[in-house]
Amino acid sequence: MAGLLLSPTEKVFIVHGVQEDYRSDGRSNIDYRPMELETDVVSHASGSARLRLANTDILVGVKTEIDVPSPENPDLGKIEFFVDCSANATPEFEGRGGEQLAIGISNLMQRAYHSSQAFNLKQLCIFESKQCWKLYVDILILECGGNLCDAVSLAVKAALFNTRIPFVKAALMDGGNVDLQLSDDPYDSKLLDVGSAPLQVTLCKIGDKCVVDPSAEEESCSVISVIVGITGNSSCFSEDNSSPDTGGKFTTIDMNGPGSVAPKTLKDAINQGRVAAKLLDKSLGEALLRERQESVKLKKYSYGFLK
Amino acid sequence: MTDIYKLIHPVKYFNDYVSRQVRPDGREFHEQRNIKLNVNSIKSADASAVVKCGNTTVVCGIKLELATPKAEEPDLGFVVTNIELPPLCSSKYRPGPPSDNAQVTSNLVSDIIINSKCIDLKDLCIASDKLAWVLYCDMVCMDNDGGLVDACLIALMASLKTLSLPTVTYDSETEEITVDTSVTTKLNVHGLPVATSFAMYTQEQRNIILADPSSYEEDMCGGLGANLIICYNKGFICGSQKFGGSNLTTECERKAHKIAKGRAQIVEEVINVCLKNYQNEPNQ
Amino acid sequence: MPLDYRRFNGPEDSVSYKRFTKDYLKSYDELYKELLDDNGVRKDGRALSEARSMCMFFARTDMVSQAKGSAYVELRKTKVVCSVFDPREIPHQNEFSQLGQIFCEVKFAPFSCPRRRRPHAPDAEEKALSVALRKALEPTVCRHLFPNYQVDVFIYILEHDGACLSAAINAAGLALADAAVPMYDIVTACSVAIVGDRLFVDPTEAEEHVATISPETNSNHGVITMSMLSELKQISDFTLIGSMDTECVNTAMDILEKECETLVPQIQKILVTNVVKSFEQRQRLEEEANDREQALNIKMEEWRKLLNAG
Amino acid sequence: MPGPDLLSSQGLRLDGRRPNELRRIRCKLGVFAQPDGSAYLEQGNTKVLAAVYGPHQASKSKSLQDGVVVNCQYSMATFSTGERKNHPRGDRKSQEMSMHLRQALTAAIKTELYPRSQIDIYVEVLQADGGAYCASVNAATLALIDAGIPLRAYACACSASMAWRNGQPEPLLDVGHVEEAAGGVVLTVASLPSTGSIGLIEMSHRLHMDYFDVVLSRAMQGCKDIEVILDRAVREHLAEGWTKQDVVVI
Repeated sequence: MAGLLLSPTEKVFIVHGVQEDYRSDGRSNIDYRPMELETDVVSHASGSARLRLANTDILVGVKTEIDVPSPENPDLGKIEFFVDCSANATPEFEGRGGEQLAIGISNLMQRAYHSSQAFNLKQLCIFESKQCWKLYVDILILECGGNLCDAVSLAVKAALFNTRIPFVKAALMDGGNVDLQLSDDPYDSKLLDVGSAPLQVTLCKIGDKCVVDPSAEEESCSVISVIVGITGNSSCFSEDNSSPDTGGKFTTIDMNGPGSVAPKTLKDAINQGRVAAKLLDKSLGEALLRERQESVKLKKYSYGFLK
Repeated sequence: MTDIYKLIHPVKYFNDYVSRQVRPDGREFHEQRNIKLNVNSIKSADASAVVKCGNTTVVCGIKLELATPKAEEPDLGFVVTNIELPPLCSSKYRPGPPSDNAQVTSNLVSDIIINSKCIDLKDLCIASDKLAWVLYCDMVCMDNDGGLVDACLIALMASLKTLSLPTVTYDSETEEITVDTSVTTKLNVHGLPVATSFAMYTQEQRNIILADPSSYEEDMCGGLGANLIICYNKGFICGSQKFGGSNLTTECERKAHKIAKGRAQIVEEVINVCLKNYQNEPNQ
Repeated sequence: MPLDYRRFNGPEDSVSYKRFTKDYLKSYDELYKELLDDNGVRKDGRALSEARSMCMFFARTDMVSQAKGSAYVELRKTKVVCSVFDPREIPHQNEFSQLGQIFCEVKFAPFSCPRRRRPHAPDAEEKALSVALRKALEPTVCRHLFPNYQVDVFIYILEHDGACLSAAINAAGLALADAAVPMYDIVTACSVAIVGDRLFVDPTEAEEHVATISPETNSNHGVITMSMLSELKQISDFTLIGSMDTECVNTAMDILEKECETLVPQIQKILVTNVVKSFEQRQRLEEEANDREQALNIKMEEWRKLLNAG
Repeated sequence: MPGPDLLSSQGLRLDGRRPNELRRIRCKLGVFAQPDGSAYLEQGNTKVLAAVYGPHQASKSKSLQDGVVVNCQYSMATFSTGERKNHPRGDRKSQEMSMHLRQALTAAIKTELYPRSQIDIYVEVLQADGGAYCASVNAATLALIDAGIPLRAYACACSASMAWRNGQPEPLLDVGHVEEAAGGVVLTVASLPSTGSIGLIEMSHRLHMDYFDVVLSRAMQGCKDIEVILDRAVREHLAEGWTKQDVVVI
């Protein structure tokens, strides 16, 4: 990460700590750092979320637009990810400096959401082969404190959970064109089914072991990390507990960094990632459901950045 | 040893050869390089050709599309020719949008195709003002060792000659389009423009023209590409361009025209033999 | 999209004629059925676990005369050209970089894809492939030997019939070796497409297409590409798209590891042939030079005699 | 010349404010850990984040012998406006905004203290609801203070518009998006209120000379009001900071 300088001794200290399963900030190798999550923070967006994971700060806004479906998939909607690395995070991102990183993350998100088992695009269809919703998921990275991919995937899932799509009141057929009338009432809208949306877990290889949620210091001690995207469990994200346990399937596996890994290490890492993702998904579901209940009872206090 | 000599004294190296009446690759001044041609090797394109003139390699692929004709020319289809000079073909090119050289070459080839009238755009119209064919012809240079325009034109003409169009029926009432790929008609190609590149060099008041120059020779003669390009179509001149290099004397010009005319016949023969072989292949 | 004024553009509304053919929109089941015949053999006659590289791998180095090193790889219909250029100083860089860099660019020919025409401007898929290629090559190149310099690796895909990333990695490995860039190990790559419980090794474009469409049921699907340094037993890059369970990933990894290893001797053979050929060529050149020198010496002798006599 | 009806018969504006009333300003210093200084500011529904890096060594090409180089970048989140923006920065409008920000802030910073150095100020608009420029200047001032960079005075920006009530001119303070869109005149002023000097004036649409002074003095009044709010926020932040930090250190 930018501007981070570690001496060789400091690096050795971190590596030895990981070997003993006791990291420099007191966590074990599979612990996440505490996070703060708030949804519905941007009023101009259909759905939004802000996630702060230690020093990593992500703001996600989802905007909806009406579009024409692609001819190959007339019954599917569209989803597009756009990542912007704000120069607030580091001066290196000024101008187009953050573009490389941004493209990398948006490609990864696009691939993770590719399968219909991760996110069903059929729910965005309005009128087959004529009109569909297009979701713009805009991700703004405000501060980088390590582990960007995980934080982005959590914030995106939370923002999509928060997204409301207006109901279509009437449709007028005019020749081959469809004219839609949308409901103006903000409460007259539907929520998206995002239970199965994937979460990404970065496993950073330090020494011979892998750790989840690496801090910026730990990231600089590692030459390779494995990123796994794992579908979520829908039952964690709905209020009735009747729906069956699903999820736990890999939608992406990717390696990041200039190094390489042995096949055995990779297998262990993806298993470790799956376990971590399951726990993470469960606690995200709980937090989001709790917040939704609070907002229904009008008890929710909006913090934004003022906390 | 010779490599180092060439690197340190490129001009002297070249002069030594030229003063002995021979070119660095052993050819005579008027001699051209071997041409190898292969058609329809790329199955994802509707027609394709690969041509090798010496080291210079160009691949041409044609993709067919349908579009509404322009309002001012309702009976004409489209031929869109582009030349791609990707960075892998020579260290002169960088990634990104096409360089000036690529644009100039692209324009040149497009002009030759339009001026030679080898494709009647009216043949590409299916329903007037409603539907017409678009021929996207992309020529990609895989290895640029001089004489680029020659190779591009050979590849383009060879692939145009193998192109057949599927049958399209257009229902003017319902505006419905149906395409039948099982029945195809061959595209009419009139004539065959062939370009020949020359590099011009002046040594001690002596004007020399080098036919079909390599990229090293082009560099030595001070051009970004060939200095003189003469285009013949079935025995008639259909284009002649000169870019930089030394002055062109009438004598040299006459000589160049003679070489170009002769080469046009050879290339025509090459294309015809290649197409005949292709049609006679049992698995086609 | 802004108009590209540097190229000739066709009409804006043009669409491929294939959209109006009868079998443009096929259902998932139809597409799936087309992949295999009744005996469970693939359309091109291969068994499920059979890679094209086994029978039809055609690769050669020394393809592009202007490049330092180059390679051409053909997996039946998939055709990939790669060229590598001399290291040059990293442009637009302020700080000194201890390690050399690899710059990769993957480009599809406009006519390379059977389904559509590719745009001239680089699209997201090309950028993603370039990044994947760079990650696959980085661990194998001895980058500390050319600090502050970058090696350019350019890939051009002439025809795309599946597994183009693995073909590109194999080609790049060959071209780097041809350009005499120091490397730790030979890098090889292979892909597998997963449709339900079937694994298609070294898939064609049609098989990849079916594997990336999501089925209605909750079955596994996806494409995995893995590149390996076989001698060092290290995975240099691993890309997965789709949705599948752990078991499936593990089986696919074992298969890919084996396939990558079988590729190594083939690549070694090509490299050895290349060395032998260039050695022979040099010998021939030297002989010719000697002959010339001798002829010259004889002539000199004659002249000297004439001079002495005259 | 009755423009659009910006004032009701009771003398209230479209969003229910009185003509001389600011929107609610809430702000916080030190929201991020990595930058040298950062601040968050909400002005009604306009929300802005600012971060300051530096002073640090200037890059060779920019370096000045006699003062610090102030480098500003104004960027708007793609979801910040009603219609989605395709590019967060780099378009003409944000380039212009970056320049205006630099002008206003250079006036406030004691540039002579840091020759051959550079200060980076990055402003990110999270939500735009009118007066994004004013909020950016105010947030950037707070971030500069958080970074401990010596200022001559608070740099504050405020906008004012013009409306008519019973035939009398009535300037409006702190223009919101609805009022901006209605097409009236918008006068934006960036100033150092405690010294009374003006760093930047920008006006859109046309305004009769006779009323210019009225509108300008209303905007200046707004700047003074904002200065009071910012000053209180800084004092509160510092008071908090003292107690918290010292306890931790001891």
